[in-house]
Amino acid sequence: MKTQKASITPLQFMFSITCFLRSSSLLSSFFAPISKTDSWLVVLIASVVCLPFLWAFIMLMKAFPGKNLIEINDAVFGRIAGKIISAIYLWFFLTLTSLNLRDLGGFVGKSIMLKTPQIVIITVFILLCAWAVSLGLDIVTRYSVVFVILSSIILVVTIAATSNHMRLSNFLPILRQPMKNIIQSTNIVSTIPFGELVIFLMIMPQVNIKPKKLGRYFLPGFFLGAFLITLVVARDIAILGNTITIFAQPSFETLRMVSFFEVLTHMEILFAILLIILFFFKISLLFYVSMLAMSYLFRLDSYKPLILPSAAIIVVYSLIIFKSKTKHLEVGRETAPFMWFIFEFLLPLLTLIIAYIRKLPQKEKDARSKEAASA
Amino acid sequence: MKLSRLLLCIIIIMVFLCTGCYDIRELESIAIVTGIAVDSTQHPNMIKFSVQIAKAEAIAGKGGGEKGGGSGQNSPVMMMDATAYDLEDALHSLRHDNSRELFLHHNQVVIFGKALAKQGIGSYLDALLRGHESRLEVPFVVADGDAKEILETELELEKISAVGIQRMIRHKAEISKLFGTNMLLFAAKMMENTASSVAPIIKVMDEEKTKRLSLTGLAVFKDDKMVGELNEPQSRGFAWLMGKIKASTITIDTKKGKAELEIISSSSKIKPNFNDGQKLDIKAEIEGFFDITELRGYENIEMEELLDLLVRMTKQEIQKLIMSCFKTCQNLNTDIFSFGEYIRRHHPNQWEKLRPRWDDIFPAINLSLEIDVTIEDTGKISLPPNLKGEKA
Amino acid sequence: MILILIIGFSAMLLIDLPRLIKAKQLRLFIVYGGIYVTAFTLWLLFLLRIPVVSPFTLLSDFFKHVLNISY
Amino acid sequence: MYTFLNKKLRYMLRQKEDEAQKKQPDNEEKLITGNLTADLELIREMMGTSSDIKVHEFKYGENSSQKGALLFIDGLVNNDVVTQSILKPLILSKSLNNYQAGEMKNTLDIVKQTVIYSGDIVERHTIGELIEGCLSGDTVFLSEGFDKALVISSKGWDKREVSEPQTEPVVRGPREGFTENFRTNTALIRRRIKSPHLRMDHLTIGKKTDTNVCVVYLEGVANPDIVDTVKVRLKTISTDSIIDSGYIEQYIEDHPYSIFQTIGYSEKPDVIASRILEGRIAVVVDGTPFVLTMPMLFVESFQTAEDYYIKPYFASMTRLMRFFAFFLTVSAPAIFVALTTYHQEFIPTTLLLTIAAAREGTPFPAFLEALIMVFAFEILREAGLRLPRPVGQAISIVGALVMGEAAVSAGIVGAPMVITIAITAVAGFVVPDQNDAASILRLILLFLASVLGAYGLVLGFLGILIHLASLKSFGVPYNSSLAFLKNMQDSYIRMPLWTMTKRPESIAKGDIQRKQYNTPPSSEIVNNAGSMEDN
Repeated sequence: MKTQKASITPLQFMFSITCFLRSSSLLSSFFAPISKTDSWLVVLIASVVCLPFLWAFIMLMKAFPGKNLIEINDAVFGRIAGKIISAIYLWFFLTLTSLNLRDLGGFVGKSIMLKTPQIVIITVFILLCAWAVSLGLDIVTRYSVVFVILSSIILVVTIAATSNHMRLSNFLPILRQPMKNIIQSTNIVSTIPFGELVIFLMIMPQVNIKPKKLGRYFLPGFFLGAFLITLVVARDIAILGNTITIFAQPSFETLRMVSFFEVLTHMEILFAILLIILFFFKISLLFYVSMLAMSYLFRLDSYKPLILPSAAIIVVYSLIIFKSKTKHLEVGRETAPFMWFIFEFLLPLLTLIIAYIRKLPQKEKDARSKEAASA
Repeated sequence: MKLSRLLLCIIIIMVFLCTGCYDIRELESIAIVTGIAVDSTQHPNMIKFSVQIAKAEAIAGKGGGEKGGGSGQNSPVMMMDATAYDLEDALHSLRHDNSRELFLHHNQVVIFGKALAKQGIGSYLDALLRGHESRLEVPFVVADGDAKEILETELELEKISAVGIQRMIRHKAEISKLFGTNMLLFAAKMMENTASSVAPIIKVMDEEKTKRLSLTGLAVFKDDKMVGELNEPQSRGFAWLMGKIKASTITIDTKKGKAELEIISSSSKIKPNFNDGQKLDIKAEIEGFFDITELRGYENIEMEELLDLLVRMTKQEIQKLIMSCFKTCQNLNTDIFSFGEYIRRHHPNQWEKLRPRWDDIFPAINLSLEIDVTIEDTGKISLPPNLKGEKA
Repeated sequence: MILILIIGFSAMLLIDLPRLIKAKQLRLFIVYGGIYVTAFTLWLLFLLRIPVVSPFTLLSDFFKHVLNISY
Repeated sequence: MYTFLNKKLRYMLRQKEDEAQKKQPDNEEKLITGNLTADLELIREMMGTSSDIKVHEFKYGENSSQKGALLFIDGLVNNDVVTQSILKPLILSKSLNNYQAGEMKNTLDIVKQTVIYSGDIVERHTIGELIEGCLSGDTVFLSEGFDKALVISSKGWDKREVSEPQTEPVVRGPREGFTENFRTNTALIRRRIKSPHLRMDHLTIGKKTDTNVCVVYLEGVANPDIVDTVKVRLKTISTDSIIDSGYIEQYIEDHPYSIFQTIGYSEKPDVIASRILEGRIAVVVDGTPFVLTMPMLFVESFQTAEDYYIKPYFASMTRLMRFFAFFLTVSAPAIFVALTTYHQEFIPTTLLLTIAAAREGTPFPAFLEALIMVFAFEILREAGLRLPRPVGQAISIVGALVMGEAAVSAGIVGAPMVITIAITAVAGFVVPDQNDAASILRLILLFLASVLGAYGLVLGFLGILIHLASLKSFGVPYNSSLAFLKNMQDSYIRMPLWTMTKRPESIAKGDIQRKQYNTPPSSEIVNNAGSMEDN
């Protein structure tokens, strides 16, 4: 198997985490109706709750420098069990990609392209992602810095523009709702946007920096992303107030309220374009990670030949994954948090614990030192 | 390698070709809707949905040939209406006898007839909020009488009357933000559990030959039914109580002379005290800042004395305005001041106790006012010029 | 629609074939063939409107009804 | 399979050709025989009897006993050099007379050292070298009985003098531009960079044209392995003719299939000098004023020489404006089509009504109308360029005005469309380097916008970004500075000169330090540092 050459800079890595989180800010339609006007608080709680798990990711990475998730599974669980767990991860990555594709199709179909069927929107999009993925990780993540800066500027501009519709008293009855709602939406937030950072375990060996210092780039990227999401949700609540529960896409509704000088009023095309660009970044990163996982699972030389057929699978998978939009919402709210919780948090934690039980990091360290000595 | 690269390009182009243009809508194939009016008809649950469509060439004037004006065929707008059970059917039936597709994105105003408002407009609002093409910040007005007639009246200043109405509402809202409401605010108010909101009323004033539109007073809604009306002074009182009045003036009429004070800004703080749940009384601290814009009469009076007199009289005037508005709302049992919402937000635990009996607590609220008036500035001259000058 | 599907899949084959031959790794052939066939069958089923139960809904129903862990 | 086979076939064919050439001895390899008439006969046979080849036989030496011949091409040589400093001294030279006739053997050395007044004399043995020297403007001196010949440099054809280049007019900054003459160009560069480390490696490319090419770089600053790749690629060019540096550009560039320019070119020595100082490598080609510089970054096409000569604020503003102009020229028609046909809600109400009124009578759908206008504009631009200067200007302006006006009044095309196309056209000229790439992108985006509206436009933009990211110019990522990753000071905005202490890392290797302090000269650190050096 090809050893991964360190192809992306740490700055790119940090900002791709932020861009990844920022692009899932549209998913507020999942947890907003549940936690109503306290959604912004829920995002903060969730980012604190899943800190230990992120710490587990970093420890896993430090324990196995230069190895991605699939290789770690092989090393920790042995060949057969490792293969099975890696296969589960692969299915998880593919499902994530097709879920996000379906979200994109839904968003574009509802916001700017009413009558175009979903197949067309999704197929054209996946072709573009396939082209980007076939060129490698450096191209996929190169514009992460630009996208983050652009989206933060636009976020500040929209907050300024809609400030005349904002009423700060919308936040007020803080945490007056039953704890069950708060727990449920915290679970949703900590699995859908934040838990998906498990995919970064796959691309960590490709960052050209000593693994010890990677944590210094992983966490700030995460905090910046979490902060941006909180800002977005807070802006939606400030404007929509308690009507946030009835809107299918709250953050898109607020963007329709943006108006400058009473002339440029219907600006949601620009914001739709920005959200599509962010979606592009997220989906091509997910697609790249699933291709990488597939090529390591089947021990192939390169993943490039596999791109087109797996793109076809992802498209059809995203079309048949749910019978209807309502089913998508219902599953997303009720059962998905538990399922994803297992994939994103328990499995990596399990691998870490078993690794320490089998004292693998020490073996890894002295293997590394032997290599250094012999080189 | 060359062959496959060529093939790739052909395929990509082909894929794009077969995507085809599903969403294409040439500019000539759309009818731009600028105003919507919904009226009730004699038949109990049928509505008359009329739409104002802008005719492009007439407005652009095709080289400034004949100016808009005139109600003949070259008037810049065209009315179309349809009667149906609800909004969606109406929209579809409008499509049958219309060469172009209705384009609701640029709709400027939604007008509901008074009769329909009385029956309840919840379902029509829902259709408007759910539709993709309707905007949330579109202003929403109640017509005093027939909504279609409002849309038909020509405004000299504006070619398209709907745009004119929207500008009138925005101009009125400058006096106080409460006077203009849009879809979102109305929906938000309806979702509050002590739901009652307010919408401006528009009237057709027909002088001798021309018809004129004017925005007077506010319609009071309970849930989604219009239950009452506030005339101009009462709506001013409402704005005073909420501390959201900015621009308009107060006239003071005393024995010594008349005075016009312009309001610079106002604010109000509400202090409910619950005396454990039985009876709720609310103390409102209201603060007003004024400029003197006009003084008539007031011979031989000292400046301080004049100012004290004006302050005292303004306090009475504001007190009168607020009380009249509060009384009408209390007997309509509509909490347009959103006291309930305020208590829910700021004092959640008391709110648990009050909520079930809110309908009988609200009429029994006694409102105590504490008004503090400061006169900022007397304009360019201090005392009225009609002083004879014998005062040294 | 089936015609477009066939054109698409044959085009995919034409593009990937040279690279597959050059790679000369049997394992790659097998994996490619596997994915290719599953993709084609899934698309066919989808286009013929035959309802296919996706593993994701299967798993979520399993969680919901059997282990009844759900909100 | 098919491509693999025919590549094999071609390779075998080429091998057969090479052997054929090697077998029969080429008469270029023949050595000079002492017999003058035989040599001249051979040369005449090889070079034919074209009118400008001059062979002058004369006698020289002590009582003109020795027979010699001068061979040169009329027009290429400087006549008074040939007559005054070669022919005259040979015939009149006294130093030859006082030698005995017997020792004529080393007369060639004597002639070389003492007789001929020229600094650049070279001895040659084979006929091929003689011919090559003669064709490149030198004179060849043959003498009876010697198997060596002297090649004396006497180049002197009339050259265009250094003038302001037409393509890159500039408000402030040096105005001199390169000319077609090879030596003047290298001299112009040498005058700007007087460092001994400036290397100029000489190559000749092309079997038939034999053009002189020289690779210019700064030792210790330019990246050594990029220099090697450039030289290797230049050597492997096996074409028979190099007329302009454009040929070389297409032969050695990294991505022949890409529509973007990955090798920079310029006509102004100060631009080339500043690029060499940044660690780039310049290739000067004989016969063309356009000098190539490589590696090139995408951001370079937005930088003009002038940016560095004026204060940073205005320079940064124009730099940002250039980016916006490039964005406009690529996507303005596409945006117009997407908005008027797919998302009418974005246009404000009043504007929408005027556009609708203007488009009331036009027969074509927006996409077709845009396509017609774009092609009309391209035809006008080409006509303006190809016609002689005064006529060209008139044609393009008159054409645009008259056609635009007539089309609008006849109702074939809506007025807003004409305005959009006019904006696109003007914006196109703001970034001249990427103009051809822009016109192709314009069509692609227009097509995408008409098929998928704003969604297609977004995909088009992302496609362009991906393609830019995938490009590499000689190993240096083409678009990294626009993605905020590397050497940020000089991409979107130009930071003041005194802050740019390092050369761009992605290009230069060696000594990166361009300047010591990143504080303005007026600041105390620099002053007291200066004073320290005084005392």
